[in-house]
Amino acid sequence: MIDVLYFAWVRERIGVAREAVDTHAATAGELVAELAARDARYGAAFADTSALRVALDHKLSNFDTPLAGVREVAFFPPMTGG
Amino acid sequence: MIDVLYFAWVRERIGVAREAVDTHAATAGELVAELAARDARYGAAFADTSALRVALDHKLSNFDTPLAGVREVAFFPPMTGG
Amino acid sequence: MRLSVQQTAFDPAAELAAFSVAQSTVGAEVSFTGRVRDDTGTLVALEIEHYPGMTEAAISAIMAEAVTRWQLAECLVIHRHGRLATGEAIMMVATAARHRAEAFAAAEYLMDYLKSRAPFWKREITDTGSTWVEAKATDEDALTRW
Amino acid sequence: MRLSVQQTAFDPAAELAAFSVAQSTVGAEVSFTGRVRDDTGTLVALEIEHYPGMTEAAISAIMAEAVTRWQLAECLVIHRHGRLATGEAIMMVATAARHRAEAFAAAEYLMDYLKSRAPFWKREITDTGSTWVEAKATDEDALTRW
Repeated sequence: MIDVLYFAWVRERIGVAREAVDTHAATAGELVAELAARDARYGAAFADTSALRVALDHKLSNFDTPLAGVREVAFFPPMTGG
Repeated sequence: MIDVLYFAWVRERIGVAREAVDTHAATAGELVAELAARDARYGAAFADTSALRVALDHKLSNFDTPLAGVREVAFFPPMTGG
Repeated sequence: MRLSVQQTAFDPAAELAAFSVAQSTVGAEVSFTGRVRDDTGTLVALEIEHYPGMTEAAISAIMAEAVTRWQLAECLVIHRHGRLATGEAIMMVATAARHRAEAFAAAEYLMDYLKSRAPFWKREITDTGSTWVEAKATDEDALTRW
Repeated sequence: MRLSVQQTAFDPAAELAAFSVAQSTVGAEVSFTGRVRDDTGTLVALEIEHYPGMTEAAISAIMAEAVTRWQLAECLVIHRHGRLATGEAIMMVATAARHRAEAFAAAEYLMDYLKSRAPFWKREITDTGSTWVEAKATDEDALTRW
């Protein structure tokens, strides 16, 4: 089980802010593919991964970074702070 | 007659802050040569004009700028504001 | 080094007063304040979402890097989340260093990284709806200068 | 646009509070404060001489250029003269613009020009004597970037 968080329009499209996901995905990219296959809301949110960022345990990461040992994955659009 | 002002170590070497000078110098450079010939204090202050700056009527200028119409000339070292 | 991620409003001038410590080796202090802008006169509010936990971790790392790189004597970041009105301060950074070049560079570095590497997302609320602010390519490009 | 050349001490935080005008088109404010530094622990005081009349003319021209070039909504320069103690604020600049890049660039421009083009001369007073601060070649070089 891994905690998956969504922010900004990713959260809006999926309709939840956080959920626990039972997965054997080896990378964030595999998790995205798994979720996108679930239903249309995930498909819409993950349609263009180039517009997405991923953080593993609070650390900005790549989609091919291994998920081994990770407790929390977050998906969100490019940040607009400052 | 032209008002001549001195600042910082130029003022200290010459020993006055301001004086009215009767001159027919055509440029600031000529005025420097005229004053330097007066006595040793001016000679010491004006020994190295590359270490000097000149302002004509409050405007930073060159030593070959004409003095025609100028009411106030100031000599000082490079500025150290800020 | 002080970081505050907060919902409540703050007064940049009061924060600057608290930031300015009398240290005989500090010759330069720079502050930056970012405010809610309304170019078209249609903004009702700006809403800022963030990722609690990651926000603090990301900004702390950026600040530590700035402190080391420019040998800052002090460094401050305040960033709000939640709902803000036009003119309100969104965030501020302040830096204290020996010379002006270091203080300016560190403040600009902090701003560039906060823009693109701290997990905040802005949404503009107008009378007719709401829009997520899109990240600018120029903000990402700004990071390449460091 | 406000310029003050003054002998009396000032509080940069209070000046920043007064500077921050609520304008819906201002998204970015930058402030810089320069303070008396004492690296060796031997400084008794810093004395600043200036050229009344030319000082105001020179700084006003620099400010007008910055306002035009970066379309500043507001611009402030305060510069002291006379005798200052370690830690005291020598001067400050503040700029307000639409975006951060303009506010930062204008503040750095003002600082670079104040350093080398405003008629101030600093003298360091120590227990053993006094020395006129020499202009740095790097300060003159800084102007070439604008």
